[in-house]
Amino acid sequence: KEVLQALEVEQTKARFQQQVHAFTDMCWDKCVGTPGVKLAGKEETCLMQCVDRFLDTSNFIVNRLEELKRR
Amino acid sequence: KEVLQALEVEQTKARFQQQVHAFTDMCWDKCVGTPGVKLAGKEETCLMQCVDRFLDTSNFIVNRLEELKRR
Amino acid sequence: KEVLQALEVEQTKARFQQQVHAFTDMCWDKCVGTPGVKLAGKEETCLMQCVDRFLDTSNFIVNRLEELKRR
Amino acid sequence: EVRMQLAQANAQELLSKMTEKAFAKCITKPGAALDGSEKSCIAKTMDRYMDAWNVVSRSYMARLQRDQHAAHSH
Amino acid sequence: EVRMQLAQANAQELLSKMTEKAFAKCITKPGAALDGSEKSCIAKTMDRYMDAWNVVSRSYMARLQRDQHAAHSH
Amino acid sequence: EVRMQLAQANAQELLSKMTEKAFAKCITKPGAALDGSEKSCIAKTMDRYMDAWNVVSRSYMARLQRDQHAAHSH
Repeated sequence: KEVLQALEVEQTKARFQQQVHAFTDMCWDKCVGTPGVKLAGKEETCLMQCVDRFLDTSNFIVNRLEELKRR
Repeated sequence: KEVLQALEVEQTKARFQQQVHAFTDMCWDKCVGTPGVKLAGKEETCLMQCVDRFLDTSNFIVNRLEELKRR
Repeated sequence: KEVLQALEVEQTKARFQQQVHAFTDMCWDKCVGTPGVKLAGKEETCLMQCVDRFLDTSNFIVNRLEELKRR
Repeated sequence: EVRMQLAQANAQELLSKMTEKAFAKCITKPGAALDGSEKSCIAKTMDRYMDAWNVVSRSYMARLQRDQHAAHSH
Repeated sequence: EVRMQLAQANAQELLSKMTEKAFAKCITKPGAALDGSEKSCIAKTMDRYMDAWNVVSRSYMARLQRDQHAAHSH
Repeated sequence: EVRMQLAQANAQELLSKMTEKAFAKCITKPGAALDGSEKSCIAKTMDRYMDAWNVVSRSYMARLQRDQHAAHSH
């Protein structure tokens, strides 16, 4: 039983990392220009907000679909 | 036996829908600009012809490959 | 036993071809403009060097990661 | 239940494509929150994407039927 | 039969890539039918794509052999 | 060993994304060898990509925790 629990924890971690890879791929293209000696403050903010706005977009669409179905 | 037949029908539907997703993805980028309050007539025509011309392109290539092999 | 060996040979071939497909896809976009009656000399050179520089890039990254870990 | 799984997979795929297209078209510079014009753009993208899905679906179905008809008449 | 499946998978992948590249390059505005210049563009794209596949294949094979040789000589 | 496989899959994915991004950004015209400025560009792309991965990872984790907190407080 503990083995199963540990396995589930690992699967959750794997899904999280898979999402991080997908977000980094997409937000890198949206936010980072020519790579410099460190991330510019603007680039870092853009990366953080890119994740949040993507999830907002997804939530907005799910909620609106529910609403359209209910009508 | 009827179960198997029903399953095949569902698989055919699934493949059809998967193709529709792929075509919509590709033809959306080719045909639709800034989304307005409805699809413009030109956009709709473009979407319809996009599907047909893609399948024509695929058929053209298959036929020409056959021809090249026969030579 | 010989069957297994033959199978391994085929798997190696399959991986090789899969890589060739991926490289051709990527290097086509980097190297070939409007397709003419034959590949231009410049396009052919670009395709050959594209494969080599991609593998160099990959090796450079792997080596540098090892180095960063050792520090 | 096969049918329900299918319908779910289909809805999931549509959702993921719409999110991808709306985010690419509407959120050029991610800000501190979705603003009104971004939301309106997302809503329009959803509606047009679903229209496009229907147009493509009808068009593809018509093509398959034309091809089948042509095959039988030969 | 493993070999035949492989050859088929390979041909299938090549076909799908060529269709994708030719459609992207040659059909900028999908019209009522493929016209002559589109067909000629598709044919040239096919031929050049197959040339490119062969160039890449030879180049990658040569690289693998160079790398193997270098590994053995150390 | 599940954990090790995971760590390996994660490293593999990161490696493949970094190679793709660095090659796209730094090798516009593949030459006879990687030159100094290309190598420097690849190194910077790697470092920034790993920075970006960490920023995205922290940001996504914080979001999941905010959402969970919001769900519990209702």
